[in-house]
Amino acid sequence: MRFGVVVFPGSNCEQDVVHAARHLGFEADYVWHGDTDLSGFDAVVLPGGFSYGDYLRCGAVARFSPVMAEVVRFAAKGGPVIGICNGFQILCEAHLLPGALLRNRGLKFICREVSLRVEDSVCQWVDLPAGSVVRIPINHNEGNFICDPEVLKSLKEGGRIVLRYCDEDGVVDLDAAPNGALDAIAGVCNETGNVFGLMPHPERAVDPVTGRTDGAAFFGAIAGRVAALAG
Amino acid sequence: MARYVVYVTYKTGIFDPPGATAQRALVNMGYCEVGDVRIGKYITLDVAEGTSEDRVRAMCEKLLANPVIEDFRIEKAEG
Amino acid sequence: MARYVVYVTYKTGIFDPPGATAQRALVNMGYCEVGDVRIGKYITLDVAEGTSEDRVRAMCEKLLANPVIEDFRIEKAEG
Amino acid sequence: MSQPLETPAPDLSEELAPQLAVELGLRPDEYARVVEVLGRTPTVTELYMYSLMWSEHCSYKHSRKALRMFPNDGPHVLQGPGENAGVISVGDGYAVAFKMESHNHPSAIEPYQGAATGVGGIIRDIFTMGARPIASLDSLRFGTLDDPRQRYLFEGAVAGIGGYGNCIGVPTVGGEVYFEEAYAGNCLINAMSIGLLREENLTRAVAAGPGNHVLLIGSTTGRDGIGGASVLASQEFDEKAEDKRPSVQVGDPFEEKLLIEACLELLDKGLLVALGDCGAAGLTSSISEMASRGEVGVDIDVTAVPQREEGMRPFEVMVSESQERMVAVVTPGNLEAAHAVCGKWGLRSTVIGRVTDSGRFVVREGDRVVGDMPAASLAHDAPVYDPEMRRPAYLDEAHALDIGALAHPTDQGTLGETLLTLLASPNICSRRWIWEQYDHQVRLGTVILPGHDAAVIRIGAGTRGIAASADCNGRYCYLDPYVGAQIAFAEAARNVACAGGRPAAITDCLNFGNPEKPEVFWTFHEAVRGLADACRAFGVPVISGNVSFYNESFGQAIHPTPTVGLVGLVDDVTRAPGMAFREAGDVIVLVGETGDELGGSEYLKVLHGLVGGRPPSLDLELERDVQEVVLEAIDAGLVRSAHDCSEGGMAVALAECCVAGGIGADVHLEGELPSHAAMFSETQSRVVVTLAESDVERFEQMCVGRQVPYAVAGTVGGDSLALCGMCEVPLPLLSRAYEDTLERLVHGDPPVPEEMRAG
Ligand SMILES: Nc1ncnc2c1ncn2[C@@H]1O[C@H](COP(=O)(O)OP(=O)(O)O)[C@@H](O)[C@H]1O
Ligand SMILES: [Mg+2]
Repeated sequence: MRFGVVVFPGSNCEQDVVHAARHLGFEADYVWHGDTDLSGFDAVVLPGGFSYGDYLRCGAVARFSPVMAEVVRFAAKGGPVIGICNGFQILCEAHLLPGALLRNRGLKFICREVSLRVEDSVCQWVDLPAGSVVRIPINHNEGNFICDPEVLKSLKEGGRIVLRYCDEDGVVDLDAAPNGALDAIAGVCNETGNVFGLMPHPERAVDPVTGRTDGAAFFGAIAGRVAALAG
Repeated sequence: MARYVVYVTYKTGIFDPPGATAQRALVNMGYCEVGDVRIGKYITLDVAEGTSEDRVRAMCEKLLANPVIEDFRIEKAEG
Repeated sequence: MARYVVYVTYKTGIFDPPGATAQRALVNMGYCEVGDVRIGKYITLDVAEGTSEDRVRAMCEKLLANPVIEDFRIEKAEG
Repeated sequence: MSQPLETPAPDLSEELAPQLAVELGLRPDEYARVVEVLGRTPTVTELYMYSLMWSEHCSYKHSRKALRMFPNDGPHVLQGPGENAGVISVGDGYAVAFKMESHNHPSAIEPYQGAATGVGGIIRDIFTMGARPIASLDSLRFGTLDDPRQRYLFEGAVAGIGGYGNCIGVPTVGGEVYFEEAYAGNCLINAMSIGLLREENLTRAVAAGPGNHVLLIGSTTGRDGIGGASVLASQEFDEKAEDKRPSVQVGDPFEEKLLIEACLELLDKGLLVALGDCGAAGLTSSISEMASRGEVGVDIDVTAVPQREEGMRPFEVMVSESQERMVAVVTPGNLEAAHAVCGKWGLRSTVIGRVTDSGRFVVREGDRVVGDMPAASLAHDAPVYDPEMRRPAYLDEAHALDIGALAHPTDQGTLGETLLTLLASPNICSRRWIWEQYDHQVRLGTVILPGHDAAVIRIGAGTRGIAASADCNGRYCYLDPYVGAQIAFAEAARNVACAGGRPAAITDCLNFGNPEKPEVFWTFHEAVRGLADACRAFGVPVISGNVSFYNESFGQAIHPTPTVGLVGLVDDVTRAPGMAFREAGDVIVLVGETGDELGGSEYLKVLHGLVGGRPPSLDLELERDVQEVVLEAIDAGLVRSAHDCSEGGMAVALAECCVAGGIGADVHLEGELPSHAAMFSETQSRVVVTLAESDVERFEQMCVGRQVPYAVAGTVGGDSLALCGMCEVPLPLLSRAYEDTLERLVHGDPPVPEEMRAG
């Protein structure tokens, strides 16, 4: 299993993702935003950070990096793509995922571990039973997910809402997301479930020395999926 | 050099956190007459003489505005 | 309800990183005709009929603009 | 000193020059010295360059002598003061570089940008040494939060520190903040940064090799911050501050992030002879310091410098404090490759001059020479003063306060309420509201997060790490700068010890008023003496630091605030206990002994509105032994939790352990002291430790072995904090008082109404 972790100017979690993947026994290497070759990678990660300073709009400039055209092709062929935090914002700007991420409701950056409820979804990056609760840190200023009502409807019907913010017991208050996200949505995927965007940082919850390990499941799920396909 | 001015605003129905917070702050400061506050972008572009408005529109659609949440308006500034 | 429009821009000489970044991005995207880009705020304020421009100016000085680094201009919107 | 090659065309009359000199902050005698050094009337460019380089901020002319009291050497020290940052070895071939710096005056004008550019500046000092920044801390002081202006400064500064640090991917893992009237007119924003490097990659800003290129990397040069060094940082603050607004600088963290990556890659590939950052006094300071350290000359052409604005004069280019710029020295052979690395990261890189063997700093505009000075004279010939000092009269008055004569709570009800009042004091309550706005986890190294005594950061893949804490109680320093400074050191060391760290070295940021006032300078001298003695007693060197004088407004000086930033070495980060009580049944041992020491206490301030008496005394040997016991026990794997006792006393320390652990405790505070003293006295050298019952005996032996007083005082458990015979307070009340206060004080914002949301 080999993860390709894209490095945009201003990315700052790429080393963390590579460390986490390798810690879990997978291969992981960097992909420069100017490169256009994703061959040899089983999954692509758009890591967190502040690509192009998050100036203008988060992800707005990174979306035009040469590598993104290739990421679009990779995703179209069913290749697994995950966008974490800034990566999620880039996927939305690139229209690989619906909606957009606005300033947090309180206008404050939030770095905190949160509880997330795994929803019943088609997402290939998750193999935890629906309803399970994971604890993973969030770390963003623009995680306030929004989309228009029709899109929300299609997300619900298509099983494309992957994670929701909840309390320790897994209870979701649709209006109580720490960042104000619509329907407390923390992560969504595309129709086919191979493209996944989430605000929380699974790579920060992998190594027991620095806290919990709930984030490992996402790396494991997709690796299992890839191995299965490889037969 | 010619100058274009681009106004980028949230689509109606899109919640604008900075605007909402500014509105609350103003009311708390005693400006109770304030209703809705919306905060958009005011972008000035200096471009080579003869750059067409269509070029500028393309820049807006591609980069300066996000059609999912934003509308934009272009004006040619008087030189 | 009456509407005022406020334009907030960086004072001249104040560096505008977002503007500079947008400029570079546009050039990289092939819009080589783009020179300077500055990004300011475009604020629409809905206020009770009869609110004076002076009140609005006070709101700008106190909250909507940062007089240390920003200038602002107020316009009364028609309608 | 070789003769000038070309003398610049004079552009100042002998009458005008001295006047401009005064305007720029040079004293008449200093101006005379410039004329003497040059052997002629200086040009405008030269005068600007000297006035900045010889300003207090750049030359340390008032503090230099006193700073010689600090010990600078130690077994781990690879680089002491004098470079952009100090460096110590931490084992396995790793080293850490760290330094603390103030950005007080810019922040008082524009808190967000002032604090943000403060972080940017200290970060550049770190990667200039070849180190990758891995952690930051911030030490903040404001007036009290009932004043809207203070709330604005506080919110803005925190947002700025987060906005910058979060963007460049350096975790902000700790710090401190106090709210005190003394800082109302002059907030303090001190930022500390820590970087990691391989020992062999240690780089110094020493120019060499006549014929080599001087390369400017990063942002364009504008008029921002012109004269910042002298005008902003070296003059008292008063109504004139308003006029100084234009010199505010806007930070560009994205450019800085690219600079970090590009510079570390350049150094990694061995493409640079030297690297320096543009801080105060911009190109002038970075280039003159590099040149004089290397005993070479430089020849700079201002027209080669990429400029942000039209028609900038040569002096403006030379002293501009535009942010996010680095200066490198590159051999002709490596120039191509260096440009390539910068280009890859989307950074400008421009040759703006070359190294010469003349020892002179030549500035030209095209082929016109506008300045020609001995490079060393800018960097090192600034006058050194021996300011007059006088013990301030206020001290006797303050010490005379008879605390015993005050009305103190005695019954359980009021003692409990007093505990809650103290927990909710802005100087004690949880700082969660601050550090949740900071990315404190990026880089996956943060083992002990903010909220405990010291942050612990893992180094490399193993279990090795460092612990860091920034501390200073300005009230103690106001009442006794000598003892106060020692306590700042002791508390930082104690915080680090509670996290399993052995103190290795410190940096400092000495914030004081106007040194030309004998009373102010006395407090400065006493503080330096105290800090130096404490460092010696612990065998801990000072490897870097910063002095910020003229922290006054309308003639009123701040409390003397010698902030200490201490870094300790942790052998096994997995043993770092943290302060949270863990399991019911764990035994609580109080290490150290409580005295009746309420002078300068938070209790005295909050309950009686008084700042007076004498600060707690400090026995450095006892302090060291207490910390040794704690460290020995942590190394032995005995310690379940450890928390040092500071502001608010033992009752507050115990409450903090309960709140952090979400569990109560039953404690008996023995001794003859009256309840309020037993609970709230701020006696030093005390630590709250919890252990499994089976380990208590071993721990007691460790205490006895070092003759450290201790008391087995109670057990963890239940849902309230019960202080036998004094008070019992339910956990939820403790939590609410401790957790919610800061956010409530800053903005009791109502939640956003439903109808304002999308969908
Ligand atoms: N300005 C700040 N920025 C980041 N963390 C802070 C700040 N102020 C306090 N903290 C964190 O809050 C916790 C408590 O701070 P403090 O009361 O100063 O601890 P102590 O009394 O042990 O020095 C520490 O972990 C500290 O790092
Ligand atoms: Mg402590």
